[in-house]
Amino acid sequence: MSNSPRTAPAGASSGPRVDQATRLALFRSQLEIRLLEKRAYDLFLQNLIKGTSHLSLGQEAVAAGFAVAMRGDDYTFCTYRGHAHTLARGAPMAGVLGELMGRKCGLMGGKGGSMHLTSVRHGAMGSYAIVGAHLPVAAGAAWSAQVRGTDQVAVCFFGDGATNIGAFHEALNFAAVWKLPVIFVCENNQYMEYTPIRSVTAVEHPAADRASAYGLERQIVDGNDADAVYAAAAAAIGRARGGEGPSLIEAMTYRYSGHSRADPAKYRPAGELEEWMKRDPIALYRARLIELGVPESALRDMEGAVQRAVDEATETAKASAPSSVDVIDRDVWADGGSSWRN
Amino acid sequence: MSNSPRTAPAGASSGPRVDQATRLALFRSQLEIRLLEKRAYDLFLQNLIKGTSHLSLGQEAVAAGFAVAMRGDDYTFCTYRGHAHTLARGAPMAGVLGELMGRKCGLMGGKGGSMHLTSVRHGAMGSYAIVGAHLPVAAGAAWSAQVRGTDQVAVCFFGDGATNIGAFHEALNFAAVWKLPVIFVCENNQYMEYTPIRSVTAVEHPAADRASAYGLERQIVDGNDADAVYAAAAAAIGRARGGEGPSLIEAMTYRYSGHSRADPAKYRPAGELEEWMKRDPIALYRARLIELGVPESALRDMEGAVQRAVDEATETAKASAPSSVDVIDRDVWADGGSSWRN
Amino acid sequence: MAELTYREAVAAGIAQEMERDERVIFLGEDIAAAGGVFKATVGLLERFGPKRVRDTPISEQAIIGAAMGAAMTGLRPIAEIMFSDFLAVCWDMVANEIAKARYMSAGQMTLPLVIRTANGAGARFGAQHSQSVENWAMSVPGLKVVAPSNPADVKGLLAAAVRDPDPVIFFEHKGLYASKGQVPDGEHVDRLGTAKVLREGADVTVLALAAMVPRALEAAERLQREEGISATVVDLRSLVPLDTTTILAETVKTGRLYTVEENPRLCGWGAEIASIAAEECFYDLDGPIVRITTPHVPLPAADALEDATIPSVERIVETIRRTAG
Amino acid sequence: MAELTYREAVAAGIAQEMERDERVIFLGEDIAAAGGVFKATVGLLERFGPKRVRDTPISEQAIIGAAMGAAMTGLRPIAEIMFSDFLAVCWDMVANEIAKARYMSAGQMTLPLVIRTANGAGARFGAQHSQSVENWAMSVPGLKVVAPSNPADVKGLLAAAVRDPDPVIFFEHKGLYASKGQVPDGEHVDRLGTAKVLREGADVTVLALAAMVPRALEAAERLQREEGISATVVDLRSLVPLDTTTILAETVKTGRLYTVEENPRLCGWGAEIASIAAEECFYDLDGPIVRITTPHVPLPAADALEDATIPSVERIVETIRRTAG
Ligand SMILES: Cc1ncc(C[n+]2csc(CCOP(=O)(O)OP(=O)(O)O)c2C)c(N)n1
Ligand SMILES: Cc1ncc(C[n+]2csc(CCOP(=O)(O)OP(=O)(O)O)c2C)c(N)n1
Ligand SMILES: [Mg+2]
Ligand SMILES: [Mg+2]
Repeated sequence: MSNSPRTAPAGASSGPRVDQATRLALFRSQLEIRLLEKRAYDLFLQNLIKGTSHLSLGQEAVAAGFAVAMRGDDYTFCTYRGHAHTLARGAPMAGVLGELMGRKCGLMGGKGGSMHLTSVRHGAMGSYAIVGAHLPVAAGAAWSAQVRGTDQVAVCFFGDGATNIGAFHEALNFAAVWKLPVIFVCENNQYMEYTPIRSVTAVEHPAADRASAYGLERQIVDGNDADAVYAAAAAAIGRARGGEGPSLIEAMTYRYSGHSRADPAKYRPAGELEEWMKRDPIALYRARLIELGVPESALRDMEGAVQRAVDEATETAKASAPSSVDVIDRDVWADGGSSWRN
Repeated sequence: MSNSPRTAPAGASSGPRVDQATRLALFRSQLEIRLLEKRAYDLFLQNLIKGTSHLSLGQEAVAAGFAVAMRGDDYTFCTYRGHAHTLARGAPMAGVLGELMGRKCGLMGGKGGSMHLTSVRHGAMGSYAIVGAHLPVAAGAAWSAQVRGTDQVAVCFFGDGATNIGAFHEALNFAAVWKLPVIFVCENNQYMEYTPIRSVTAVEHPAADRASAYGLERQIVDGNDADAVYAAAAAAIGRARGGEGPSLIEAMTYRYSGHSRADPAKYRPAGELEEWMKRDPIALYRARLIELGVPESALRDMEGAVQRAVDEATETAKASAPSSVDVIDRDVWADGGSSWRN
Repeated sequence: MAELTYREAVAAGIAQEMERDERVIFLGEDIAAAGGVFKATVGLLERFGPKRVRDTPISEQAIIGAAMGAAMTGLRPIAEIMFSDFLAVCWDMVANEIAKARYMSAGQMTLPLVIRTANGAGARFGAQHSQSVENWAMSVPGLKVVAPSNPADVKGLLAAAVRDPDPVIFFEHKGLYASKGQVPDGEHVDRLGTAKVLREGADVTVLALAAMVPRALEAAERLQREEGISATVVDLRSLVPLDTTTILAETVKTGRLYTVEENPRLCGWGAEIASIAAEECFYDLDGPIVRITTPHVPLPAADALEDATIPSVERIVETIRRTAG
Repeated sequence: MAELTYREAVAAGIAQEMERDERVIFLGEDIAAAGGVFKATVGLLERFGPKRVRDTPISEQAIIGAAMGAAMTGLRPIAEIMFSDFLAVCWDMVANEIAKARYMSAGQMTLPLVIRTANGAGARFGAQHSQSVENWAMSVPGLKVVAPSNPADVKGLLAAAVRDPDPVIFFEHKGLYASKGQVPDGEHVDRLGTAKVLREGADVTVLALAAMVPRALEAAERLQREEGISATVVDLRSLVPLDTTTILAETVKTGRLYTVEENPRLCGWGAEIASIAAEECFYDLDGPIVRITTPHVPLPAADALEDATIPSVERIVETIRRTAG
C-alpha cells in the first residue's frame, strides 16, 4: 500500500463550493485539535495524564471536515481515538484535558476517561472503546431521527481495523435496509494497533471495497485534505438529510504517533512517517489558504488565539481538583444512584 | 425475487463431467434425505418426535451435491437444519431418527437433539443452532487442515438469513486472508424464519453479492439441480485442496415446509410453493437420469431400497430405549464426567 | 379482570405502553408481520404500523445497538432477542455498552430501553435454546433484571420496565407462554424491585423465579400435606433491583432459606442471595442455606433428560424434606 | 529457579508447550510481530514461526471460532483475547459453542484449547478495559477457569491448561504483568483445580484471586500486627475446577470466611463459594460470611476513582477488623 492516497476525493469537484468562512473554520478546527493533542502529549510526559490515550495527530482533517459540515443537532459517534471528534463538535478544551487528567472539570468528571469522551450537549454521543460497537449505536440514533421526523444525521467514525469485526457488517446492512441517515466514516490510517491493516484484510480498501456489499457507493477520500473531506461530508450529509440513506466513506490518512501512549510505533517502515508528514493536513491547508489570498497575519493571529485557548484550558484543568470519590456510586441509574437493592 | 434461479450454475460447464456412478449417488443421497425427512414429519404427527425440527424438504440437492463431491475425511458444518447434511455424509438413519426421538440409539443419545446432529466419524462436525456461529468454526477446521498439512477441506452450510450476522463477515474475511480450504455455502431458500430475506438485506443475493467484499468470486448455483451443485462443489473443493483458498457459493432453493415444526408458513404468497415444486430437485433429477438412459426399474429398485432402509431405521429407533438419565452428568469434560469441584 | 395467557399479556403490555407513549418503538426478528415466533407480539404491527413495529435482519448486535442509539436520543425502544441464549451474540452491546453508558458519561446519557427475551427450558430445544441466563445480566452493573412468573406480572412489570428510565432486561419464560391467569383490566403498571410473598409458612422460606414459581408452590403444598412442613414461597420477580427487604424478612421468620433456580448451579441468583443472607442474617439462620438448581451442565435435549435436569417439584420436595429437619 | 516477570512467565509457558507439542498453535491480535500489546508474547513468532504464531484481524468471533475448529480437528490452539472485556464480543463462541460442544455431541468432540486474556483493573483504562469477568466464565458449564497471581503459577498453570483436554479460560491480570517472582527452572507444569494456602491463621480465612492475592496477604500482615487478628490466606488459582476441599477445610479451621474479589458485587465467585460454605459447613461457621468486593458499578477511569473502587489493603483490613470480632 503506497503512502499517498490513490483515488481522487469522491465528490470533491461536484461538491459544494467551499467559501472563505468555512475554510477558516476548517483550519481553526484542525489547529485546535493539533495544539490540544500536542499539549496532551506533553502532559503525559509530565505524568499529569495517566492511563492510556490515543492521539489523532496527522488525522485532523477528517474530524474537522465532518464537524464543520454538520449541524449543531447532528450526532457524532467515535472511538477511543476521539479527542479530535469531540473537540471538533465544540466540546470545551478544559473539559477534554480535564477528563484526560482525571479532574473534576473533565467532561465526565473523570469517570469515563480518555477513551470515552462524551459531550451530549455538543452532539458528541460518546467515544466507544470496543472496536466496532458504536456503528450499530449510530445507526440507532439515525433511526431515532427518522422515527421522530427530524432531519438530524448521525456520523460515525471508526478505524480501518474496525471493518473486520462483525458489528461493522451488521450495522452497514441494517442502515442500508432501513435507509437510515447515518454516515459511516472509516479513518484508514493504515494500522490497527501494531499490525498493518493490509496484512489481515481480504481487500485493499477495507471499507470502500465493501460498500457494494451493502448496496452503497464506493467512496474514498483524501483524509489529509480538509476541503475534500468537507465536500464528501456535505454531500453525504445532504443525501442522508434528504432521506437517501447511509453512506460509507473511507478517508485515507495516517497517525503520526503510536497507537496509544504505550506504543513507540517501531513497526513502521523507515521513511513512511516522513512521507506522510510531507502531506501534513494542517501545513497543506495553511498553504492553500495563503494561496487563496488569506493574509498570513490572519492565520498567525488564529494560531496564537488557539494556542492561548489551549494554554488556558491547561491551566483550568490543572487547577481543577482531582475527580471526587463520591461520584463512584453515582449515576449508574437515572435516579443518580447505584443501589441495586432496597 | 422471482422463483426460479436467474443465473447459470457457476462452473457447471467448466466443471468435471458427472459420471453415471456419481449421478446415481447424487440421486440416492437426495432420496435418502427426502424419505427420511418425510418419515420424521410423520413421527412428529405421532408425537414421537418432540421439541423442534427443521426439515430440508425441497433443498436436498444442495446437501447431496456437496456430500458426493467431498472426501471421507473432509469436514461438514451445518445448522439446526442439518438432518440432510448429516445424512448425506453417511451418518446412520437410525442414529438421526433416534436423536430426533430422544432415544439411546440417537447419534448423541438424545443429549443434543434435532438441532445439533453430530457424527464426527462421518466428518459431520456438528449442527449449530445459533445463526452464523459455525462459519468461524469451519474456518478453524480448515486452518487446522492447513497447519497439519493434510488436504482436507471444510464445507460450511448456512441459510440466507445468516449472511446478515457479524460472524459471517468475520469468518469470510478471516478465511480469505489466511487462504483457508473452506467452502461457505449459502442455501438461499428465500426466507429466514417467517421473514423474506429480501426485506432485510441490502443486496439481492445476500451471499454472492458480498463475495467481492472478501476478494472472492461471485458464485450463484441452481440449488435444485444436483449436477450443478456437484459441479460447483467439485470445483470449489478442488481449489481449496489445491491451496487456492476459500469459496462462497450461493445456492438458490426453497423449503417446502415451514421454518420449523411450529410454522405453517402462511406468510408465503399464494402459488410460490407450487412454482418451486414444479422444479422439485428429486423429480427433476429422476427425469434426467431416465433421459440419460438409466432404466426406470433401477430407480424404482433404489427407491424401494431407500424406503426399506428408512422403515428399518424407524423400527430400530422406536425399539431403542428412551435416552437414559444417567448421561445427564456425563461428558461435560473429557474425563467423561461433569464435576466442577473436588 | 380478564383471563389472558402469558404470551397475550406480553402483547397487551407492549400495546398499553405504545398507546400511551408514542416514543415507544419495537424491533426484533419476526416480531412484526409474523407476530413473534412465540406469538407473543401478535397484532402490534397492525395496530401501531411499520414505523413503530419493525422486523429486523438476523443481526442481534445491530438490534441492540439500534435500541441503544434510539434510547439515547429520545425514544423508548423495546428490542426482542428471540431466545435469551442469543444475548451471547450481542453481549458486548448489553454488558459493555448499554450497561455502562450512563456511568461513563457521568449521567449525560440515560438509556430507557427494554430488551425482552424468551428464557428457560422445557421445550426440548437443547443446549443453545433453553438456557436461563438471568444471572448473566444480574452480574453486570447497570442492568435491571426482571423475570415474571404469571400473566398479570408480565403486563404490569413490562409496563413498568418500559416506563423505567434505565435499561431493563426482561426475561419471559418460554415454558410459561401458554399459561393463563387473571390480568387487571385497564391500565396496569407494577413496580420493579418488588418480590411477592405468595404463601406464608413457618418452617422454611423458598425463593423462586419465573417457571420455578409454580413448582415451588406445588412443592410447598406437598410438603405441607405429606410432611407437615410449612413453607413460605416468595416470587422474586425482579433480580435488579433486588427486594432484599422482603427476602431477608421472610428468611428471618423461618430461619431456613432455600432457592429454586433453573440456571446452572454456579454463580446464579441463588448464590448471590444465599451469600447476602449468610452475611446479613447469619445469626437468624437455623440451618444451612440450600440451593436447588439445575446441575452445572449444558442442557440436554431429549424430553426425559430435560425433565430430569431442571428442578422438579419432586426434587424440591425431596431436598427440603431431607434437609429441613 | 529464575526470576521472571508475570508477563515473561506467559511467554515462557507458551514456549515450553509449543516446544513440547507441535499441535500447539497460537493466534490473536498483535500477538506475533508485536509480541502482544502487553508484551507477554515477545519472541514466540521468531521462535516458532508464522505458521504456528499468527496475527489476526480484529475479529474476536473468528479468533475463538477458529480455535474451536482447530481444537476439534486435532490441534491444541491458544487464542488471545486482548482484554477480557472483549470476551463479550465473542461470548456466543465461548459460552454457547465451546462450552457445550462436548456435551451436545455426547463426547464425540473434545476441545483442548486455551483462551488467554488480560483481566482486571489498575491501569486507569476505564469501564470497558478493566473488568474482572472471571465470574462470567465460571457461570457457564463446560469451561475451566484459571486466574494466577504470580509468575510461577502463570507458567505452571498455563502449561497445565494447554495440556488439559478441555477448554480453559486463562485470566491474566494486567495489573500483575510487571510483577516478578521465582519460577522453577526446566519444565514446569502445575495442576488445575488446586488452591494454595499461602498463610495459615487461626481467626479468619480469606480467599483471594489474582491481583487480590497480594493485597490479601498484605492485609493479613497488617491485621496480625495492628489488631492481633490471625488470618489464613488462600489463593484460589482456579475457579473451575474449584478446590472446595481446601476451601472448606480452611474455612472450618477458623470458622470465619471472607472473600476478596475484584469483580463487581453481584454473582461473583465469592457469592458461589459463600453459598457453598453456608450450605456445607454451616454448623462450623462462627459468624457471618463477608464478601469484600468492588461495588456493583462499572469501573471509573480516573486514578483516584479507580483506586477507591477496587478492594484495597485498607478496605480489607478495615472490613475484617470491624466484623471479625
Ligand atoms: C473488539 C475489540 N478488539 C480489540 C480491541 C483492542 N484494540 C483497540 S484499538 C485497536 C486497533 C484498532 O485499529 P483501527 O480500527 O484501525 O483504529 P485506529 O486505532 O487505527 O484509529 C485494537 C485492536 C478493542 N478495543 N476492541
Ligand atoms: C443468532 C441467532 N438469531 C436468531 C436465531 C433464531 N433463528 C433460528 S433459524 C432463523 C432463521 C434463519 O434463516 P436462514 O439463515 O435463512 O436459514 P434457514 O432456516 O432458512 O435454513 C432464526 C432467526 C438464532 N438461532 N440465532
Ligand atoms: Mg487504524
Ligand atoms: Mg433461509
